[in-house]
Amino acid sequence: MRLSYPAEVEATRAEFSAWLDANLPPESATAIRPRSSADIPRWARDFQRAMFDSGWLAPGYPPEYGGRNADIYEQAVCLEELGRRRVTRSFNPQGLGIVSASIISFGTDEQKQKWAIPIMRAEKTAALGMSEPGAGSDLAGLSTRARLDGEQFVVNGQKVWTSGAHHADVLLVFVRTDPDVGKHKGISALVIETDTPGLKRRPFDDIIGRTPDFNEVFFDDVVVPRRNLIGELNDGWRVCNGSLAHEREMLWIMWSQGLDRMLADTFTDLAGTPAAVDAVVLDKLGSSVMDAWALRLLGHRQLTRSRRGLLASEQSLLKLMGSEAQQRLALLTVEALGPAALDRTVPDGAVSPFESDRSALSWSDRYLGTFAGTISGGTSEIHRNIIAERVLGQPRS
Amino acid sequence: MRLSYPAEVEATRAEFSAWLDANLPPESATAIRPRSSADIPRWARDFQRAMFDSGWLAPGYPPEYGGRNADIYEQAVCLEELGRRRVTRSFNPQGLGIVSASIISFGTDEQKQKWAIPIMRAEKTAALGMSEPGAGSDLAGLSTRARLDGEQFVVNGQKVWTSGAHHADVLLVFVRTDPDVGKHKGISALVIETDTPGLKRRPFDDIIGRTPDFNEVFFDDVVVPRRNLIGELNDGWRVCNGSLAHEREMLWIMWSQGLDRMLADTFTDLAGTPAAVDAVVLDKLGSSVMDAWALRLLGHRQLTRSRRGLLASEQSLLKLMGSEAQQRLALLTVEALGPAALDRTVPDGAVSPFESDRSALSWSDRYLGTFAGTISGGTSEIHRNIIAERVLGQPRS
Amino acid sequence: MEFELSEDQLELQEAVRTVLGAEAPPSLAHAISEAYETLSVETAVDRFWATLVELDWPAMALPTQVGGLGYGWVELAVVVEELGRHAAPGPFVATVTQYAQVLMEVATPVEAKRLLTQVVTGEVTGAFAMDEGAGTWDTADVAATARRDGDQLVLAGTKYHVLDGATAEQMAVVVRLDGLLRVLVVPSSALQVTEVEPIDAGVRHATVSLDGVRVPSSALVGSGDAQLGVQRALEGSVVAVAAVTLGACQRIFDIDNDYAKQRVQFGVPIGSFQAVKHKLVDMYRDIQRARALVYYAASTLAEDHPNRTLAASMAKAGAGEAQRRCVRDGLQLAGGIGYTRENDLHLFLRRAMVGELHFGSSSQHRRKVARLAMAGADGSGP
Amino acid sequence: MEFELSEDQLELQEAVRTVLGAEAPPSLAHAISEAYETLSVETAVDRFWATLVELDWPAMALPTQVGGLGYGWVELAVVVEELGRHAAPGPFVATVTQYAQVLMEVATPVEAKRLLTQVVTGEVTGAFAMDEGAGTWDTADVAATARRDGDQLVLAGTKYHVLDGATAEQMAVVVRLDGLLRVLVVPSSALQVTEVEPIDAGVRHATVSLDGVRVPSSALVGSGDAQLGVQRALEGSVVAVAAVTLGACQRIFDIDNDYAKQRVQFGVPIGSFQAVKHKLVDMYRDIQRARALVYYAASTLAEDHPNRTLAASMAKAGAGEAQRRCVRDGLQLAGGIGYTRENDLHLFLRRAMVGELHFGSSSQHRRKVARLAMAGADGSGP
Repeated sequence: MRLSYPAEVEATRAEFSAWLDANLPPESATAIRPRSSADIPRWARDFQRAMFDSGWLAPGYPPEYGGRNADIYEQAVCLEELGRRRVTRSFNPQGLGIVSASIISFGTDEQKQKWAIPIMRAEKTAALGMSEPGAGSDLAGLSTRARLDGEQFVVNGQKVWTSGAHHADVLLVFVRTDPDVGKHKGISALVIETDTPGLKRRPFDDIIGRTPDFNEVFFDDVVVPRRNLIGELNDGWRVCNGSLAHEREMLWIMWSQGLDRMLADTFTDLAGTPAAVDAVVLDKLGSSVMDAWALRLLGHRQLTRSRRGLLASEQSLLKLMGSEAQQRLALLTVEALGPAALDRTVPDGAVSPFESDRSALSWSDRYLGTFAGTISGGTSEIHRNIIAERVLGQPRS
Repeated sequence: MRLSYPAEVEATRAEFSAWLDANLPPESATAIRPRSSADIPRWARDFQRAMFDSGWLAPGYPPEYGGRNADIYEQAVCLEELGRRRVTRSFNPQGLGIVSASIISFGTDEQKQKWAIPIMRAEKTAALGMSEPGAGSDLAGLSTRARLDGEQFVVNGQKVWTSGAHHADVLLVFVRTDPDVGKHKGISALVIETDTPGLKRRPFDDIIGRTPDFNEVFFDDVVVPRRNLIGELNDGWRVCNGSLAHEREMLWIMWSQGLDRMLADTFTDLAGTPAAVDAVVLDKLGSSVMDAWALRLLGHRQLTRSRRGLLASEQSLLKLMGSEAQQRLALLTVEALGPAALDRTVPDGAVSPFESDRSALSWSDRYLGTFAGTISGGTSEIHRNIIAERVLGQPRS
Repeated sequence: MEFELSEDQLELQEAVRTVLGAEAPPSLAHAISEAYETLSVETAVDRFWATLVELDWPAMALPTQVGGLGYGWVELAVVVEELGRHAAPGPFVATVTQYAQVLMEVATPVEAKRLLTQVVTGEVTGAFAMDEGAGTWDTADVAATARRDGDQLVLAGTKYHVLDGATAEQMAVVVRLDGLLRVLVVPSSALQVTEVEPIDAGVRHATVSLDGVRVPSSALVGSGDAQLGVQRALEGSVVAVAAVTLGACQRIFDIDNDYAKQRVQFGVPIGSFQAVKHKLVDMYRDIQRARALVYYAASTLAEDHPNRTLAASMAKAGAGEAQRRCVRDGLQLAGGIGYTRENDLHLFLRRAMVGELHFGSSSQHRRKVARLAMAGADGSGP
Repeated sequence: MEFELSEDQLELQEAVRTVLGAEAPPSLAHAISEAYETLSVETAVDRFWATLVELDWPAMALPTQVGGLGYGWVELAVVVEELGRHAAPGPFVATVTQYAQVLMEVATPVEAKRLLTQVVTGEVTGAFAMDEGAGTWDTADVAATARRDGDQLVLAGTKYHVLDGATAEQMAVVVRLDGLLRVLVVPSSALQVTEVEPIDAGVRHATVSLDGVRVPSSALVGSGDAQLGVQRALEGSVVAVAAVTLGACQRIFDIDNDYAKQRVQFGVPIGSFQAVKHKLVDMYRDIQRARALVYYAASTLAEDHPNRTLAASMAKAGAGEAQRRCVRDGLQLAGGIGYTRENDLHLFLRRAMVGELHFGSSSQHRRKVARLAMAGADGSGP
C-alpha cells in the first residue's frame, strides 16, 4: 500500500504533460466537432498522428505501433493526464481501442500495415460490426452468414448499433462461417471496406436524438477477399473476446474519468442553488463521491495486481460500478435541480469538442444517455450473471 | 369511489364497538402474556369464547361457527375496531385463522364438532405442520410420509418452523400419502393430537431470542386414526391452498394494522429527537406513510371488488408490500435513532400483552424481526415469481 | 369505503381510451417530436385539440353553472391518466386542471362565469403562472408583484416553467399586491413569453417576464387574499400532474411487459428470467401503489375531504416514485431497442420524467407528508 | 499508487486468520451470547484476551518508544477487519483503536509512555468516553465539563454508548475545562457506569455518569486544547469501526455465497436463480467498494495524508452501506435457516449492525463527504 507512484512513473507523467502542453492543438478548445464516433476533424487527425509518432498514443505498445513499451503504471498516468485535461486520444475510440488492437493481436503483418497502423494514425477510421437485431445480450447468437467461396467470402445479413459506420472506412465484422457447430464455434472476423458493393448503412438517432451515431448495416451478397479474415477461420469468438478484452486493465479509467467529469459538472450546476445545502441531496451526493473514489481505487488495485502478475478479474465489476454510478449521479442531479433539469445546460460549441457529454444536453437527457452505459457492452444484468458465475462460483442458470 | 361506508356497515361497527367497550376484559391491559402462539391465558380464552358466542369472532361465518353472516365490509370494520384498540381476536392466530378454518371448509361435521369449534372457542389450541427442512420455498416438496394401514395412518418424518407446537393440543399436518405421483398430488392433511406416542417437539429460539415459538416436530411411527384425515385422501394440496387462502380478502388487514402500529411507534420514539426534523429522515418517513396508506387503500379496493363479485387477485402483492414496507420502516427508525436503536424500548409487561411487537425489543431487534414477514408464508422472491407469472402473464422459469 | 371506479367511471375510461387510441396514437407524438425542431407543431396539436373540444372534453370537469358537464375530480383523473398513457399533447391539462381550477377557487361567480364559459366552449385555452424558479410551486415563494398606477397595475417578476405559456390565450398570474396574494387574468399576448426547449415536445414550457407589464385593474379576479384559493387550486393541479405521470408509467410498464413475453434471447423469452420478472413486478407494484394514492387524492378533492392536502402530496410523491422506477427499469429492460428515438418508449419516459419535475418534487412532497402525518393530520384511516 | 496489501501485510492477514480461526470460532460468540443472560461472560472473554496479549497483539499498532511493535494503520485495519469477520469479543478494539489513539494524539510523550506501556503489556484495557447521546461523536456536541476545586477536578455530564465502558480499567474522558476541550484518564472504578443490554453480546456498551465525580488534576493528559488531537484520534476510531463492520459483512457474504451453492430447492441449488445471483453480486460489489475505501483511509492515516478526514468518513459510510445491504439481503437469502439464534449468521448480522450505529451514521458521514468534496477537499485523485 502506497499512495504515491514510483519516481520513474512520475517522470513519465511529467514528460507527457510537457509534451501535451507543447502539442495540444488550439482547435482542441474550439468548436470543430466530430459528427460521429468515426468522424475525425482534420486537426484531431493531426493530433492523433502526432501522438502516434511520438509514442504517446498507445504507450504500452512498441514504437512501431505508436508506443514506447511503457509499463502499466506509466500507461495509467498518461491516461490520467489526458483525463485531467478532458482530452481523448481519438475521436474514433472503437477504431483505435478495439479494431486496430484486434488486428495487432490477431492479424498478419500485411493486415497491420494495411489497416491497424492507418487507423491508429487516423488516416483511416473503423467501426465494429457485432450486435444484430436477434443477437444483443446473446452475442454469440449472431446469424450474419459468410460463405467461403474459393478465395473470397460472400456475406449476407444485418448488423445494428454499429457506431459511426456511416463515416467509417472499414468495419470489423463478426460473421457465422460454420452454421453446423456450437454457436460460439463457427464465428469468424472479417475486415470489410465500407465502399464494397452490396453494403448499405442506415444511421439512426439514439434516444437523445443528437446527430446519429448508430447504424443499421445491411450485407447483400457482399464479396470480401479471404485475406481480410482476421485470425483463423471459425476462431472469431477468440478475436471477439480478445477485442472486448483489449486494454482490459485500462478500461475502467474511461468509466472513472467519465464519472469524475460528471461529478465536477454536478458541483458546477448545483453551486449556489438551494439543493447544494439540502440534506437529502448531500446524503446522496456523498455516496456518488464515494463511488468515484472506490472505482478509482479498485482500478488502481487492478493495476497493482496485474503489475505483480496477478489476474485482473474485476472488469465486469468495474464496468457495472462505473456505468451504474454515472446513472445514479445523473438522476440525483436531475432530482436536485428540479425543473431546471429540463433546460439544456451548455449550448453546442460553448465547450471543447472533447466534452460532448456536457454540451447541448439537459440533465434529463444526460440521464437518459447514461443507459448506453448500462445496456451496451453487456447489460448490467449480463455482467451480474458473469460475476456470480465466474467470480463467486455460483452455478450457471 | 366513496370515502365512507354504507350506513348499515357503520351501524355494525358501532354495535361491535359498544360490545367491546362492555366486554374487553381488564386483563387485556395487564401483563399476563402468552408464552407462544398456541398458549392462551385464561382471561384471553374467556374473551375469545365470549366473542364466539356473541358472533363477533368470525362475523362472516354463520352463528353456529361464531359469526353472524356479516358481509365483507362489516367483517372489515370489525377488524378495524379491534386494530384501533390494538386487540387481536386470538392468541392462537394460526389455530383460528388456518386450522379451524380449514376444518370448517374441508372437514366432516364430526371433525368440526371435535376440533374446529373447540379451537374457535379457545378450548383447544392448534398449530400448523407444513414446512420441512428440505421443503421451504418448495413447499410441495414435503417428504413426511403417512402410510395408510387399514383404518390408520402411520406417520414418519419431520416438520420445522411449527409455531407454538409445544403448547398446541392438535396439529394440522401435511403428509405425503402417495410418493409415486407428481409432487402436488399425493399429499394429504391430517389432524394429529400432540400427545400421540412417537411425536416429539423441540422448541427453538428465533433470531431475536425471545421465548421460543418455533418447533421442530419429529414423527416416529406416529399412529393416526383414518377419521383424522381432513378432506379426501391425496387431496391435501387443495386443503393447503385453501387454508393459506383463508379469509383471503382479509389477510392484508393484518399487514396494514401491523404497519400502522409500527408507524405510530416510530412517531412516538422519534418525537423530540433531532431525527424528527431531519430532512433525510422525513424524506423516507413520508414514503412509509404512503406505504401504509397505499396498503390500506389497495386492501379496500380488494374488498370492494370482491363485494362486487370480482376476483381478488392481489394477495401476493399486498403481502409483499406489507412485509417489505414494515422492514423498510423498521430500518429507517433504526437509522434515525442511531445508537439509541441499540437500547430496548418498552420493558416487558409495561404494555398490553397484545403489543408483543413493541415490548422488550430494541429497534435493531425489531428490524431483524421483520424478516419473519419477508421469509415465512412464501419469501418475497417467491411472491414476485407468482405475481409475474399469474398476474403479469410472464412465462414460468 | 368504496374504493374502485363505478360502472359509469369505467365506461368513461373506456370511451376516453377509444378516442385517444384513435386521435393520439404514438405517431402523433412522434410527429410532434420530429416537427418540434422546425417549430411547426401547432397544426397537429390544434387538430387534436379541436377534436377534444367537439367531444366536449373541456366542459367535462367544469360546473354546470358555466355550461360545464359537472363531472367530479375522479372522472377528471380518469381522463388525465389516459392523456398521460397516450403521451397526448395539447392544452387540456394546463387549461382544465390549472387555469380553470384557480379561477373556480378564486374568482367571483360573475367572473368565473365570464371566463370559464370561454373554456367550456374551447374558445380560450389557459395557463397558470405560479412558480418563480424554485420548483416548489409554493405560494410562500411568490415574489412577483403588482403595483397600482391609477386604474392600471404595473407588474414585476418572472414566472418559470409555465405550462403552455407560449401557446395559451389567457394566463392566470399569481402576484403580491397590497400585501395580499392576488390572481390576475391576462392575455398571454400582453406578456413577454420565451419558450424553453422541452425534453417532451408534447409538454411545452415558457418563461414569462412580468417586468414593466401594465394591465388594467380589471385583470384582478376575486377579492381579498387568494392564498387559500390558490393553495386549493394547486392541490388539484398537483393531483392532475400525478395522474398524467401515472398514465405514462402504466404505458411504460405495458410496453415492457409485452416486450418481455416476445423478446427471445438464449432461446427463451426474457420474461422467464427472474431479473426481468422481478423488475416488472416492482414496476407493477409501484404503479398500483401510485394509482391507489392518486384516486384517493382525487376522491378527497371530489368530496372536499379534510385529508385533501395530505392526499395530494401522497399522490404526487407516489406517482414520482413510480416514475423513478419505471423510467429506470423500463428503459433498462427494453435494452437497446428502447434506446432509440424511433421506438415509442422514449415518448412515455419523457412524459413521466417531466411530471416529476412539475409542481414540486417527490422528495418535497414526501417531507410534507411526513410532517403532516406526524402532526396527526393523517386521519384515522379512510 | 500501490493499492494492494504488501507481501508482509498478506502474511499478517494469514496469521491473524489462523489465530482467530482457532481462538474465536462461532462457538465462542454463541457461548457469550447464551451466557450473556446470566451475565457471566467474563471468563471466556478474558481467556481469549489473555491469548491475544500473549501473542503481543496489543503491542502491534503502538509505537516502539512505548514498547510497541510499531506497525502502521494498514496492518491495524487488517487485524480489526478479521476481528469483525470472526465476531470476536474483547477489549482490543476499544483499547487499541480508541483509548490508545486518543492518548497518542493528545498526551505528552512522558504521559504516553506511562499509560501506553501498560496497554502494550496488556495490564490495562481502556475505553474512550466521547459521545453524549447525539450519536454523532462530534467534538462540537461535547457538553460534559470539569471544574477546578483546589487540585481536584469535579466532573459533570453523561457519556453514552461507551464501548467496554463497564469492563475497561481506564477510561479516556473528553470534557470542557476552562473553555478548552480536554482529555482525562480516569479509572473506570471512579465513575458511575451502567451497562446497556447489547444487541451483540460481544460488543458491550455502557452509560457513564460523570456528575459529581472528583478526580485529581493529574488525571488531565496533554496540555492546551485537545480539539485537534481528539478529532485525529476519532478519525482512527472511525476507520477501525468501519473495518470491523467490513469484516462482519464479508463473513455474512461468505455464509450466503456458500449456502446458495448447497441449498437445493425446486431441484437446483438456489444460486442458479438470478434473484439470488444478483443479490450476491450486489453484496460483493458493496463489500469491494467498502474495502477499497477502508484501506484507502487506513493508508491516509498511515501516511498522514491531507485526505485523511475525507477518507475516514468515506470508509465509515462505505462500510455502513455494505452493512445495510449485507444485513438485509444476507438474512433474506439465508431464509428461515438464518432466522434462528442457533445459526451463526445472526452473530455477524449483529456485529455489522452495531458498527453502523457507532461513531456517526452512514448518512452523517456521507453528508460530510459531500461537503468536503464540493469544497474541493477531494484532492485530484489518489
